[in-house]
Amino acid sequence: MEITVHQIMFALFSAIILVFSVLTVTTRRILRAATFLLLVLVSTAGLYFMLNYQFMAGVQLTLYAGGIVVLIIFSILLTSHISQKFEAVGWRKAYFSALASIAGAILCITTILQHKFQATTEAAKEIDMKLIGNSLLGTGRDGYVLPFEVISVLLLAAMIGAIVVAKRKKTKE
Amino acid sequence: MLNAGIPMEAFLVVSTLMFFAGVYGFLTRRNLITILMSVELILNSVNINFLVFNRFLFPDKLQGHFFSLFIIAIAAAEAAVAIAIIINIYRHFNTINVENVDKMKY
Amino acid sequence: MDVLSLLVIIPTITIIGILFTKEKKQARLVSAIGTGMQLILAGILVWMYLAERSGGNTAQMLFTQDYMWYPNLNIHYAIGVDGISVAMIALTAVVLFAGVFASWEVEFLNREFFISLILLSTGVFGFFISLDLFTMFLFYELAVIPMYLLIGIWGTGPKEYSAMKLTLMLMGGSALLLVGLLGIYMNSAPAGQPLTFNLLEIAKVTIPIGAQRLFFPLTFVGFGVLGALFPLHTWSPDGHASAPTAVSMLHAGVLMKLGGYGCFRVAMYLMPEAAHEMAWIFIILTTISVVYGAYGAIVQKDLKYINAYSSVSHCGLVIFALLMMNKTAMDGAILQMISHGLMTALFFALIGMIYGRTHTRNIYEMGGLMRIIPFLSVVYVIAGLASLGLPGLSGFVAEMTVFVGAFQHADMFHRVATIVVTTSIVVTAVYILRVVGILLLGPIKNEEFNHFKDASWFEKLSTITLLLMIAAIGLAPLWLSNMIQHSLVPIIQKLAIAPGI
Amino acid sequence: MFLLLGLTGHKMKPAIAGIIGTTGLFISTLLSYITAYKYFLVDGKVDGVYHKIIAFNTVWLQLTDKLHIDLGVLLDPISVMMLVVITTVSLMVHIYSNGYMKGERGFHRFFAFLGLFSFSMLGLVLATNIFQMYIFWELVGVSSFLLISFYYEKPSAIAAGKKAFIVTRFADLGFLIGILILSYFTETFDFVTLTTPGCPAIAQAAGITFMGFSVVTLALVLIFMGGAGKSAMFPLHIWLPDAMEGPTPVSALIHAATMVVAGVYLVARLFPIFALTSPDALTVVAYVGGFTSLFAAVIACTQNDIKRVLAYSTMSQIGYMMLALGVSGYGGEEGLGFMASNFHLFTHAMFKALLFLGAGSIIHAVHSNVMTEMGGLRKYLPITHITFLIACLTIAGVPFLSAFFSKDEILTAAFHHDKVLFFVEYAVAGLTAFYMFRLYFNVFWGEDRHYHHTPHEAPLVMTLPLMFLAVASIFAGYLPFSQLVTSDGAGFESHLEMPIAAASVFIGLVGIFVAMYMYMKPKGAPEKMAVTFKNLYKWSYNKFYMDEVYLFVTKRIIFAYISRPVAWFDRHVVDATMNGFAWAANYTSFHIRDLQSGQLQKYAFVFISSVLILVLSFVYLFMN
Amino acid sequence: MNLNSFLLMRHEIVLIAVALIILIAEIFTSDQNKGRIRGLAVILFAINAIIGFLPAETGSLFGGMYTTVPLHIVVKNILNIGTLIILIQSNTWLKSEENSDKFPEFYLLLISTLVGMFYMISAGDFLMFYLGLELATIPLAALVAYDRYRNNSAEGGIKLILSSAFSSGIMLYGISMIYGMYGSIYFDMLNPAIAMNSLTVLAFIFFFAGMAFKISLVPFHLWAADVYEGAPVNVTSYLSVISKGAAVFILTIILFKVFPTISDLWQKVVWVIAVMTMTIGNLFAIRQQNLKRFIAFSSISQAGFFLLGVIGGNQMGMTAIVYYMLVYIFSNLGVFGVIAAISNQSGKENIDDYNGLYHTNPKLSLTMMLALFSLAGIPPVAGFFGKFFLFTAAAQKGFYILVLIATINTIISLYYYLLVVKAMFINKSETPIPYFKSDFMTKLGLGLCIAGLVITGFASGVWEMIAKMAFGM
Repeated sequence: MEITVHQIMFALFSAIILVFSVLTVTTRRILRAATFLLLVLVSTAGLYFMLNYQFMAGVQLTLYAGGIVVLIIFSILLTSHISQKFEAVGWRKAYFSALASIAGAILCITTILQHKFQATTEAAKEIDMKLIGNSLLGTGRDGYVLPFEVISVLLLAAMIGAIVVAKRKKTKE
Repeated sequence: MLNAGIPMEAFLVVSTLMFFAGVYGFLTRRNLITILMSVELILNSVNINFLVFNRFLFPDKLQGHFFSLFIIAIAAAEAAVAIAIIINIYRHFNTINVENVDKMKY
Repeated sequence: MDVLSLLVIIPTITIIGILFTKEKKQARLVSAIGTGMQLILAGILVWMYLAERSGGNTAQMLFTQDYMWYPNLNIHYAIGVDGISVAMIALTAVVLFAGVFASWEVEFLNREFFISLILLSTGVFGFFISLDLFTMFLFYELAVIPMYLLIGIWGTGPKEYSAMKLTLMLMGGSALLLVGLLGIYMNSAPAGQPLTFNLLEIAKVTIPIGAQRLFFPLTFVGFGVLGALFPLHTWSPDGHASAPTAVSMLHAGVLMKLGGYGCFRVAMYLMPEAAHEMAWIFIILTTISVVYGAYGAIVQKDLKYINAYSSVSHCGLVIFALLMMNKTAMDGAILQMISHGLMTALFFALIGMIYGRTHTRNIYEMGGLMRIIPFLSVVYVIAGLASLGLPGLSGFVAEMTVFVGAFQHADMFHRVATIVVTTSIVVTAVYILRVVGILLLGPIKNEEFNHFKDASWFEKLSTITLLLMIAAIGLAPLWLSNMIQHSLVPIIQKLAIAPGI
Repeated sequence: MFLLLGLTGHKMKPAIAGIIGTTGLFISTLLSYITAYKYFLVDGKVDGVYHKIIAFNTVWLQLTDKLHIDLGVLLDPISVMMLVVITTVSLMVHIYSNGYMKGERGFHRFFAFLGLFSFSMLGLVLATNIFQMYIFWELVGVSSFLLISFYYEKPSAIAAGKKAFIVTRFADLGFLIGILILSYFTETFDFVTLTTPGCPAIAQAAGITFMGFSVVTLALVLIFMGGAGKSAMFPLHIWLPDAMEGPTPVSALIHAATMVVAGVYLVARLFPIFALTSPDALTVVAYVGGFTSLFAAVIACTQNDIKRVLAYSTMSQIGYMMLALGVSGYGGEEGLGFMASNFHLFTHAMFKALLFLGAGSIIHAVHSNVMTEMGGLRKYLPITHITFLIACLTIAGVPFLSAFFSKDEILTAAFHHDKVLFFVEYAVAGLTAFYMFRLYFNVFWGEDRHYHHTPHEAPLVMTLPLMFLAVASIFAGYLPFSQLVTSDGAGFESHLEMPIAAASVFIGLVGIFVAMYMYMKPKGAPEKMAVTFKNLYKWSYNKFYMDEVYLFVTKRIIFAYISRPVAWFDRHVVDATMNGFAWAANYTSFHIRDLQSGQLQKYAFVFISSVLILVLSFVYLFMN
Repeated sequence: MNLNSFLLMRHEIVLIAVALIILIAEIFTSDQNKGRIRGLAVILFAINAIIGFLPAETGSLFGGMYTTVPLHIVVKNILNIGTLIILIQSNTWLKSEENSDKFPEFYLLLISTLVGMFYMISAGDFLMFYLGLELATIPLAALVAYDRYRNNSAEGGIKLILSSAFSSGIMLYGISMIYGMYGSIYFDMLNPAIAMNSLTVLAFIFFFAGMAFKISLVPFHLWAADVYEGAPVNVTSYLSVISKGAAVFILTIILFKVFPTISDLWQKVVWVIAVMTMTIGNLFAIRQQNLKRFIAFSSISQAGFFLLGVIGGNQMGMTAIVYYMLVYIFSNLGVFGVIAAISNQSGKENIDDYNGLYHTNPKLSLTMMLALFSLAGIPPVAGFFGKFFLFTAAAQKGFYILVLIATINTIISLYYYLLVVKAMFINKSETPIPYFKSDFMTKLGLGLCIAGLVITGFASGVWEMIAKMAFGM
């Protein structure tokens, strides 16, 4: 079996994702962690492109990479020194956590690999913006207007919540 | 298909590993913000799952696709509130080390 | 309104009445009136019952009423009485009445005291009139829980510990019971027909033997805890010792009877096959209970402990007799319940009164009370004699019926057990006389005791009421025995149909 | 017909004063005499046999379909005889007590108890069924307890009462179990049914054996145990001497004349079953009786307390009666022992009551009941002296006094039945004469002691009963008992067997003379004797240490090795287990608290590992 | 699809409307008049609750994403009632100085979480379910951290939001697997398709863990105690009552609607979890001193009792759950009402502080006692009936051992409830909480609870109504 470009791309993205995922959760410098996270998220967007989900890839880049990571970096700047290095994780904690994670990963992966997913019988659909738009505002089956509205309530509530929590004391002057 | 020749399971393995990397991070990181980052990793891996399934197995409906879309939105909202609280914590505790946030126990 | 529901309604009204009282005197007056009415009502009920029976009404339960409560689960508020319940109701009314007078001088939070006391009695009355297992269980728990406050607030000694222990153990019993009842309910009707909690309905079907094997012990032990079944009796000494007078009276006198009553009315009546099969286990336990309680009582120093152990012994006899499953023995068991109820109530009343004067219950710190408080002492002696089974008092009638009945059992094992159990009468004599000897007779141990006054009018009223009942049953037991035996017939029949071991 | 139930009224009567009590009893006595008169003489025999008459019977408690406890009145020769004995002695005691108890605290109480006792005793003898008998048996026990502990501030009196009650209660346990066994197999309590010769129920039950014994024998032996308890047979006798702590009239009434013979009465009542079905049981009765009479007589020789001497003498005499029953056969001549026993019961009641009342009179005068503090009283207490002497002579079996006849009948019966028992009884007759006269001489002869005040004769209310009883003691022996009270109701001719009578008179006289030699004038002979037979004396003086054995059993074994461990076990094992559950809950609660560490990451760790464990276990649970 | 069919979503729409009115009112009222918003909010909410009772149609909307059946309506109404009581109870607390600048947000956040729950209840697919879940969680975290001036509050908030994010991550992983295997997120499509295999087991358990987290079932409960303790009292009551009740109900309907084909599996899981939850919750509760924490553990163990209804897996179980939810709302809110009243008055939250309370504040003590007895399942208060029916439901399926364990656990729970009763009635105190007069709102809130406790049990109509609805499911 020859190695296709896609396979190479996949290998690349996967490698980035895996390596930087691990680095994100192990590095002792917080800003680096944020950067690594960004890399992971971007490579994930790459995967989405490979899957032909351009819209999702775009959302991933803008919302995740652009929004959340920036938010995180801001808060890091608010709460930490950039050069701050964490103390090493206590070995017991690291050991047991690693054990749990690895065991979990092995368990999940073996289970997944054992399982025979039903092969697809459906024709692939070209996903264009129009379809996405229609679906998002559709009211029938596979229409997502209700979630769309609900998430707007959610965002509103989250916003209010964030404000309530983060609001400073009124100065009593 | 752009993904020709790549088995679906490979994606799933990657996402699962990412998932558990996130879990590991959640379990070990000291800084509340890095914990939040770990959560993002977890959610991200789930997103990959949804999209992969959608693409490989059920391409004619966009259920997985939209699911991950909403997950991203929610992740954002969650992050916003979480960060607000973290900042609040920082004000009270003057640290955001998770191990110090244990005033209530037993 | 039917007469039976009135039994529950009057206490409720009394409670509400007490809520509106302002003064201590009013509160106890209202309680006295309420319980007095209850006593009269119980008397009327006995009379009505006898009238019905002599009028030729042979239904198993009289005065039945049935209101649908939860149609969906087929839970009813179903009530009715037979001779046994009538007797128990009368017992309760008497003890309650005496109890109110015995606690005439409760000062601390007296409204609350009477409310809890009467609430407890409501549970008891409700239990005895219930034909529906659900309502029965409801009233059962209702009767148990006020004990906690009654002991905890108004008790003496390590009252909090005792109250907690008593409540938890009894509720533990009811936990088992609940499972048992649910098991009965689930098997209460053949497949396809609506399940029922109604006692009489369930009695018509035969619960599958497999289910019986599972639920009989649960139900029996569940009730048995309240009946002080060895080795689950340990709440009894502590609880009784710490409880205030009226509560000890009501608890030992009546509440413990709920256990015995439930044992045969529910466990044995509905699950006769398993009852036959497992009787031997419980016979051994109760035999131990009877002898053990009696021996345990010999060396106690605290008056209430003595009486509590004696209750263990006597209540053990109740269950022992029930397990013999013949008419005479069961008749004896019920007589024993009533007799023990009366005399133990009397005992506790007296102990309370003595304690109220001496402020100690340690028998070695007292002596010669006969000279100082002759009335109470004489009553104490009579109660003691009743307890050790003197003919002419109720204890004898009950015990002899039990012994003769139990001995009629064809099985050698049962007869040997009976003989072992009869030895308790000697031991009983030993501890009763020991107490009487140390406590009442002999020289006066403490000079201060000379100032005591003998019983006041309400104390006399309280004790004499009980005494009269004890003597009445002791002298003319036949009417009561007949009333009980008649009502036992359906239960015996059901037990008899079931195959033996 | 006989209105005997009117007697029941007694108990209800609070006996506010002795007069009421006495009057009441006087009426009962009259009634019982009338009854006896009508029963024996007016109604007389039918077909040569005294029939059992059920005067009155009502169901008191229905037990099973066949078993029911009745309350009723059964009249037959023995019950009528007992009726006479009880009312007579009781009346005497009532009268006597009016004087004796004068000024005592609780005078009413005393009469109330006496009334209760008389009522119970009458109920006992008139019982139509064995359960009624048991009922009154218990009541008798209680009233005895009450009377013994009459001086309730005296610890020894309380202890004695307690002992009496508990020991008899223990014996009653045997009685009860006996009843249970008997009734289980025969399905009746009724005396008439049970004692009809050849009763089918008994016959059928007799065939059933248990551990090698006929159940009837077993039952009868157990029932006899009850009787032995009440009648103070060895080894259940220990309560009787102590019971002398009660007021003396009580001793006279209960512990001499009436209650203690209840055991004899019980055996007599069930005699047909004993005799016809279960000779083994009867043998037990005989030997227990024989042994007790010897045993008690030996002890009586060494006691110093006059009431105790009398108490042991009572035991000894009752042993006689038991023995007589034991050696008796059923019907006609064979039933000589039965007749003799009842005869002796009758005479004994008279003279023993007399002895006790006399002793009471002495005590009343001297304020002591220790023999060594008495002496030379004959001058001070003439009436008492005479009557006491008559009684002593009677008991010693001096010819032509009442006991001479009854005792000789017993010896005759024993002689024909069992030579061993005969010689035992023969020896006892001698000992009896000896210890009675030891008592007599010590008290009424010998030197004067220093009394606090000069002893004086008791008032008339006290001496009158003495005199009456003295007369009765002398002449009771001339009643034609063999015609009236026999095992089968039919009369027979009894006659003295001269050799036996002569021998017994001889041994009695020997006893009297030995006593006279030793005690009439103080010569130190008793001390010498005591030294010579040192061990025997010591053992006898200490009542063969029976009390100690009992104490050991009760205090050491029951208290220390049963009750205390039970109480301990209850607290520290059963209760501790219950508390243990609570403790375990708390303990666990404390030790799992680290689960809730407040550390977010630990929570997450628990979370994820729980998920994984669940997955792992359920995947493998379901895949296999 | 027409306008009328939107009325199916009446509950949610009215709630959102209420929230918006409050928001607008906040914007347009001056600082002096802001206090009136409290009254307005309560009144509006009361109106909302009443509207909820109007007869409604049933059906589904948005291609099955939103469904409503009578039972949903009942549950929503019950939650409405509970929330109303909480709003009434929180009035006093919101009046305090420290909350003056932000109390309208309290209403907004609370109502939005309720909306989230309603959507969860009515969800017809996993997406709506997930959105509802998050909507019910994220603002709640803000509410927990609402009390800005207390460390505990912030700590509770962060613990809640992070662990809920973690748990929803795990749950989503499970959902994604289910989607991967069966190709749909719609419940009605999944229902027949789901079959037993190891990946399904894995996915189910991941999903279940997420739900268990929400209900705070052992061993996914650890956040609960800390969060409950940290949160302001009224938020705690909301968390432990409304949030938990809704989650239990949702878990049940999802188990019934989505996973009936693998009921063998989940019955076993639920069995294990129920036993652990009841027992461990109780064991922890025994030794708590802080009443909020105490109630936190007690409500953990109560959640275990709910599972008895879940495991029954039939209408009876469903009815029992809903019924018990109602009872539980009244009982727990009764307890919380008292705790809140006392906490507002004196700031005391420890059991020892309650010593001798009966002598100074008899009515509060009695309310507390009744509510605690109801929690313990003692007649004649409603808790007895509730528990009994739950046990019946489990027994009906033959889970007798589970019922036995549960009944034994009620004894343990009775023990610690009695400890509080003991403190109030029996213990003596040198410095008891002095007598105080509660304001109208507190009285109203407690009065409603008491009435509910007393009436719910004896009036069998409540049960019958729920039963009828449940059978319609």
